[in-house]
Amino acid sequence: MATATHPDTSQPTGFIRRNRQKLAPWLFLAPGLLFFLFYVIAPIFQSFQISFYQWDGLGAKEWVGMQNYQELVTDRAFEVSLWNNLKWLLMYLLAIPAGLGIALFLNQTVTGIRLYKSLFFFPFVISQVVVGLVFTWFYDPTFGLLNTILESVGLSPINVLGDPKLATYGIIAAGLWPQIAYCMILYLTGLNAVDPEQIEAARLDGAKGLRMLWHVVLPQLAPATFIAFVVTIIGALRSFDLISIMTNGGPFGSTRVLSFYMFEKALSEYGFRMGYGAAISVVLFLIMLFFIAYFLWSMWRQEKGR
Amino acid sequence: MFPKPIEKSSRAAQLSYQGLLPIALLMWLAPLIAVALFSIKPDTDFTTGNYWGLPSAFGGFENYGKVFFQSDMPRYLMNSFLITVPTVIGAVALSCMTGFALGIYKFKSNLWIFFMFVAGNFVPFQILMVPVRDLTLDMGLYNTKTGLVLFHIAFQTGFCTLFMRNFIRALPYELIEAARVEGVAEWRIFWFVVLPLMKPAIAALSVLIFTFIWNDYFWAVVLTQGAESQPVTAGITSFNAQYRAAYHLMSAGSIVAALPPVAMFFLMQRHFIAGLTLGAVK
Amino acid sequence: QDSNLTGTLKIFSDMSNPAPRAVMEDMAARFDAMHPNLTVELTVIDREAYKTQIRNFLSANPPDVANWYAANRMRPYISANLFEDISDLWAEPEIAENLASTKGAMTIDGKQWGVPYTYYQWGVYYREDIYKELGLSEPTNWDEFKANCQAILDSGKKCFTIGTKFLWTAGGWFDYLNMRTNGYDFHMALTNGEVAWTDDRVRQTFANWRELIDMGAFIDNHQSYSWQEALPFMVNGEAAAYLMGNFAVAPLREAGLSTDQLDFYQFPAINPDVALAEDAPTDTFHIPAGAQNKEAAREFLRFVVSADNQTKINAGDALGQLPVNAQSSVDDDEMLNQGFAMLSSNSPGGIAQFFDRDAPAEMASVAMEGFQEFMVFPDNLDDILGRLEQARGRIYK
Amino acid sequence: MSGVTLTQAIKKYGDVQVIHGVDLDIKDGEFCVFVGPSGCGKSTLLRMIAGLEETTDGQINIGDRDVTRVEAADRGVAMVFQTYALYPHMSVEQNMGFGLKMNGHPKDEIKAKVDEAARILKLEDYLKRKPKALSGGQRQRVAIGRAIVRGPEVFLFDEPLSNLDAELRVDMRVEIARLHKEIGATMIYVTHDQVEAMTLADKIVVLRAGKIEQVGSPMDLYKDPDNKFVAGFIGSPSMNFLKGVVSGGQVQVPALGGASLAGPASLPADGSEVLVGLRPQHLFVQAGGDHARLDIRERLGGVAYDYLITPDGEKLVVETRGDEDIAEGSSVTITCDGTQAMFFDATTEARLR
Amino acid sequence: MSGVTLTQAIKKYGDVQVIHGVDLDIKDGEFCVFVGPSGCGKSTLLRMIAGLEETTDGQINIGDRDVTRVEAADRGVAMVFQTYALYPHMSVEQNMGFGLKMNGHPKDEIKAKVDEAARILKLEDYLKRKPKALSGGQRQRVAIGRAIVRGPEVFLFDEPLSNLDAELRVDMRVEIARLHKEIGATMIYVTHDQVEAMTLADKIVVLRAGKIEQVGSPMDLYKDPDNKFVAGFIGSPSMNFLKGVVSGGQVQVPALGGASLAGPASLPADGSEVLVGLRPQHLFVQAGGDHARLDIRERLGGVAYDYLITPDGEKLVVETRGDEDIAEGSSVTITCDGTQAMFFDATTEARLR
Ligand SMILES: Nc1ncnc2c1ncn2[C@@H]1O[C@H](COP(=O)(O)OP(=O)(O)OP(=O)(O)O)[C@@H](O)[C@H]1O
Ligand SMILES: Nc1ncnc2c1ncn2[C@@H]1O[C@H](COP(=O)(O)OP(=O)(O)OP(=O)(O)O)[C@@H](O)[C@H]1O
Ligand SMILES: [Mg+2]
Ligand SMILES: [Mg+2]
Repeated sequence: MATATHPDTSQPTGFIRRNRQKLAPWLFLAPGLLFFLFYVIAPIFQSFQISFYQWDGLGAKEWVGMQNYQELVTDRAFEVSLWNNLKWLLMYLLAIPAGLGIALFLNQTVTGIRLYKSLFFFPFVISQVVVGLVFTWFYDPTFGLLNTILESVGLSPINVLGDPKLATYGIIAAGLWPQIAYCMILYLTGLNAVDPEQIEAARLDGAKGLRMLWHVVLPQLAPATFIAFVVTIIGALRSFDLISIMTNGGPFGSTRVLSFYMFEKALSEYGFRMGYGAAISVVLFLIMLFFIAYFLWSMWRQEKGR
Repeated sequence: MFPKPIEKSSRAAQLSYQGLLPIALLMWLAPLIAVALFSIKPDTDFTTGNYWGLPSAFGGFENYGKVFFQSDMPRYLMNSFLITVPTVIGAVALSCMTGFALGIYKFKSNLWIFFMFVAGNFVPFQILMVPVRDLTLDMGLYNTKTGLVLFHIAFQTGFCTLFMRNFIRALPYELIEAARVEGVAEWRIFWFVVLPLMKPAIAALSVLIFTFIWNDYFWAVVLTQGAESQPVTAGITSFNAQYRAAYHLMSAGSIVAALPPVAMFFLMQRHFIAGLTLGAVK
Repeated sequence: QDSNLTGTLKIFSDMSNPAPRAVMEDMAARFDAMHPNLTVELTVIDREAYKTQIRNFLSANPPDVANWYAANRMRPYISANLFEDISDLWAEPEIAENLASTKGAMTIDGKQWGVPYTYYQWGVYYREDIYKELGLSEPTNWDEFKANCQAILDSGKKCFTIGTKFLWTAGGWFDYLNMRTNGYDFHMALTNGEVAWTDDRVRQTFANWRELIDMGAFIDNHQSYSWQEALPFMVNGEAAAYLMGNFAVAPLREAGLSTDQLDFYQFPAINPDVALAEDAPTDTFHIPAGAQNKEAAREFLRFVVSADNQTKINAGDALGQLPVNAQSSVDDDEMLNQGFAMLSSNSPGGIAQFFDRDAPAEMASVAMEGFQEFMVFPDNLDDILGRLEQARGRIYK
Repeated sequence: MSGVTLTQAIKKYGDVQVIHGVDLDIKDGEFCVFVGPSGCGKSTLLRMIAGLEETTDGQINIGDRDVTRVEAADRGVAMVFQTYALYPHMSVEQNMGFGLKMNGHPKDEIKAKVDEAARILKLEDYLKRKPKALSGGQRQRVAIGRAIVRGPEVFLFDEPLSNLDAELRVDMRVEIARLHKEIGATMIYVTHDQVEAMTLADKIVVLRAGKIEQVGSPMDLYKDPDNKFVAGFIGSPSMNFLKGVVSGGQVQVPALGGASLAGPASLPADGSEVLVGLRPQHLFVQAGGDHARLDIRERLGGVAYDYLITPDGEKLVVETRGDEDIAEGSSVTITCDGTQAMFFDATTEARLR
Repeated sequence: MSGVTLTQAIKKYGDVQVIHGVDLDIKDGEFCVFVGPSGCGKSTLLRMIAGLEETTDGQINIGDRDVTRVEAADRGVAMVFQTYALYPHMSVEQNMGFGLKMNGHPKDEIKAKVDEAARILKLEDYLKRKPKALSGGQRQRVAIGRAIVRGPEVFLFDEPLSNLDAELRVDMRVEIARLHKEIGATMIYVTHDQVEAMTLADKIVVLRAGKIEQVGSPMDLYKDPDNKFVAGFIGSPSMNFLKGVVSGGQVQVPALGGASLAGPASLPADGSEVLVGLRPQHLFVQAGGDHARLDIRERLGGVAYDYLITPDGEKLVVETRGDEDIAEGSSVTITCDGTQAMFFDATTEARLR
């Protein structure tokens, strides 16, 4: 082999060539980063700022300091929203065991199981708007499937979405439907990755059924559980579509959550309080920050662990 | 494999499992099946109170015909495509680059920038609502598909970056080193080496983002109005306003609105699930 | 023919239900035809959505003409300088004379901000056939009203259908009960924040309301329905009447109720000492401050309120409502005639716009939510009133 | 009594039969090693004994119990997996005690047994650690410990050392041998490593395509293989096979310059082909001549391997101890220790004795 | 001229120094192998030469160019990775031609060079295939081909064969040797495999903890190591080290029953301890006696290794060729070939010559 093809480096090279390793990442980052800073990061801080103003979104802003927050403390609707958010958080977590249950049920290799799995996953793909509509009809007090069933077994009909005690749970149930499907998929893939030799080892060790699940399988599904937890929490805190479609916050505001309430306050038919809305969203953000921090922290640990 | 494969248990257990599957599925999808059933019922069934019986006649053509020819649904569908497709392209393109930068290069602020993307992705987007709406108004993009697309791209970039970066991280780093030793310029490494390898990730992400954006309702309501720019999720609500209590039409409309992501899911199932579990966040 | 107008005239309209939509499209077409050099661009937006979107387009991409509502609902846009002051139009004798009755509703801070194009009466629409069957007649006082209701209930039907999912329907009931109990002036004082919600007179209103609720006069689960979703109860004969605006007539007829099945009566007196007052909401056209073609817009407004046009668009086969121009004629329609007669001769107390137009937006939203709650849980009254009072303290500064 | 006996054991996956009627008798306390090329069914056979694969047909006995249809957990066997299969979320102690805990043994008994096993395997210092914090060898020891703790009658190992690096493999191999001596249980061990098989086994079972080719002690197989497959499989570097022609009770080998070797009694008719097997240490090379070309000489210090290519293209490996320096690429003469040659039928590949 | 010279090369990761001032001179055309225990810095050093790791301090020259601060792309070196690092989406041909294409060489020139490399590596039949469709050995050949095509001055290999199975490894080793002979470029090769190092190298560099222990030809290192580390590292099984005591110019070794070995010139004072190194093939065992206990005998067929434990707990490995059968666990006598013994200082571990 005769000719060497290395570039001649004896001649002086330009700044860019010498520093391309340092410059390159920034050039690649620039478009995405700018976009993101502009549309996501900056607005977060703007929201903080707006929350100190009184503003109807039309005219001039008026500085009111902490007044919006002070009002939040006494605002019953805010309190209701906060409690509902808590309900969402807790109830939504049911999606995790339920998803696991279905995943275990479906984790077989009989013919056609693939189709079953994808059909079970169906609700997740559908827009929450449609899910909301579907469940509204499902709950409909006059002809809804739910009451038809209740009547057929001799129970008295209930108006789920009209009852302030039940409405939130009714919406959560609708939200759980796709969320369970989501968790199910996470667990199905998680189960796929479970080390079969460990299962066999445990089988030799005499672990069976639930004990096997608890002692051997679940620990291995920890990553899936973690992801399911994160997405479920986020889903719960972001819930908006369903409430807006199914009850529009009612009856008399009993199904509001923070994300809906802030929209109502800031942009809905009678809402002209951008500052107040921003204050609500800041509270929501701070709650979420808790989970974001937890997530980043565990990601950071993983990164270090590499 | 856990639980124990059913084919290793008794014949009776196998049969009852096989029997249980469709029943469970029916129960699970009952609300949807009801809607599908609604959508092919003639309207007389609703006035006569035949909600849950079999359709007295097949009214599918009529109902879907109404949806397609006597409402704004086709326009909304078109809008959805015009919003979703550019968003998918934009977000994927941007995040390929950010993912590459964050996944390949070592520099001081790398992890911090990455975390910023991740954190931004998890933010409750309501906190962005007021400023973003304002911003869009100021730029004269309110009630344009462009305004919606730009925001979606920016917001999805957070998630996509998380996804792409982790994917690129999992690629063998030697490939990049090999190319560097061979004297290949950085952008060419990106274009010729990394990008082709990211095809599965791009596919997965594309389907995922497609469904996310297609199903978005909140931002559609905040940033657009009216049939000239709203996507189908918002369209379905005004469609419903138009055909209030006409359940057969509303069902047909809902099904039409839900169909594209469902079709996407079935066509690209493998990618879709890969996307969910790799990026694993919405 | 004034053909100096050039350019385009952008109109945003919320007249999205089938009948109003046709009217609006027709008006735009005619106006377009009248001005050959002018192009009219009409955008019709869903009525509910329009309510949240108006503020966006007023500041972002204002049209030349936009629909809205009278009274307090205009206020936010006026204080934000988003509506054009058109006092000059109102100074023109043509308008000043013929539209005098609605001038008050269009005036804020002594200026006029838009023109009305229609208004309509509220009242009780009922199933004439059911009343006949039960031997009932239109009530003229509170006791008859309740007695009728009891009779209907005894026959296994509900007296009133209503859908309170979108709150404002309950506002209609409150308007009437309060105006019949305490009178127009008190009602206006209340919506203007001058009276405490915990006032005994307010409580009296609710006490009257409660009588109906306790009887079970309203359909069950009304909090789950929109006003349209509540229509079938009346159509199917499960409920005998509906307190609504005149716009409900069209869908009721369309759903199959014939003229001898559907009739109308004025909400009867409760307190004989107060004069009868009515809700008659006025729908309006405005010129956004940022409009491009204000000259054409003004011309369009003149066109809308002209006597001929008013006659035409409010006809029974069009909007089926009442014209605002004194010179135009009311279509010969059973409901319109009754309504017109009622508003012009039998409403000595005054004419209110509607709860959410008379009260500021925020108050309206809090209050109507309270009404809805009261209709389901009347026992919560104290709590509700306390809340409203607290809101009043904050909102009216 | 806890030997293992297989009688006509058969395994089918659907229609594919992977174990073809295996008969095997492993005595109590014996160390039995399964070897064979990849895919020959070693793991499958082991897992059938463990009860992790159903036996399609035939019978498996452990001691005098017929366990063919008994659940894995009840067979009294313990298994050590190639990937260790440790529970990653449990400490070493918990890993080892898990089986006993699942079977409801009291806490202090578990502790005693775990401590004892840890002592045997020198794991005392690591009892509280998670598997992640252990080296490969330590992990493998924990896996063995987990097996020991349950005090099974039979130990099964499926390539337990193949994930370790060369050095550790040697250490662990010696340790397994010592363990066998110490606890004396029956052990069945799957490997594809020559050295492990030779050094550990009391009895080697050579499998090919789901059938047993030969069973015997390591030296038996090395010195007296039944067929070419076993001869080539046992011993490293592998035996060289040269073509030979029978001629007058002798075998002429062209590759050795036509040298004649004394054949065994059962040689086929004159003129028929046979294969001559010669181990690398029984061939010798000298510079000069034209038997073959020295392609590469690999010098490892104490020993060197010469890679030769004969004119017909046959490849030979010769083990050399001396230091003579023959240039790579030069021609050489090959001689052999004819007494050590083995002969195989060219078609059946059976040993000619 | 394209040798490689390192002058006081230093690498730090943060505060941790992993390469401690390495001086090394690799001649043009030389085959240099880096060996050393895991984590000693072999890969790091190689990657510093490649330009994939920044050099913290010191200087690296390729030929007469100072490349210390030159980017990898501009150093004119080619590297072959342990994992092959083939671009999975390109065919073999494209993989090999990629570097040239990216640097703007004309198509037919690329084709010619790729064909030439394919010929050398016998890859002609696979040019259109994707890497996935190749066996491990073929992939490694493609990786080498990719390096060849660019005609670099220096080839770098980082454990190129360790992902291959034993048999293939032998083949590829032979092929790399042949390749070096054929193209004669400078090659630097990292491995932890004894045999590869011994058989391929012109020059072996033994590293320990970021420092060079010794540089020399394979047989030099084997026969004349500078210190105990090198002596123990080179040769397999490793050299045995026994404690000895200097006494009158001789070294008494208790483990050998107090046998005295003739020491070298530079022995320390009488009574001081030294270490005596003896390779396994220079020790001999006889039944009876009390020098040591035969712990385990590993019989591999042609050769056997006896693992002995002396009464002090020292462990010895002895290579045996004969067939005598000494029972495991019995006591034995050890003798040695004293002329082959090496001596090391007990504290510095330096060789006493
Ligand atoms: N679940 C299965 N379904 C079908 N065939 C299988 C299955 N498991 C193994 N086999 C087949 O059975 C045969 C024996 O496999 P087995 O794993 O026992 O081989 P092995 O000797 O252990 O090989 P290795 O040395 O590679 O581990 C193989 O041909 C394999 O393809
Ligand atoms: N990126 C890094 N950051 C910190 N320390 C590192 C890094 N890379 C390597 N090291 C350390 O440098 C030392 C040398 O590593 P190197 O990979 O060169 O070893 P090696 O000799 O190639 O080992 P092996 O045979 O296992 O490949 C090790 O102690 C390692 O822990
Ligand atoms: Mg196997
Ligand atoms: Mg290395």
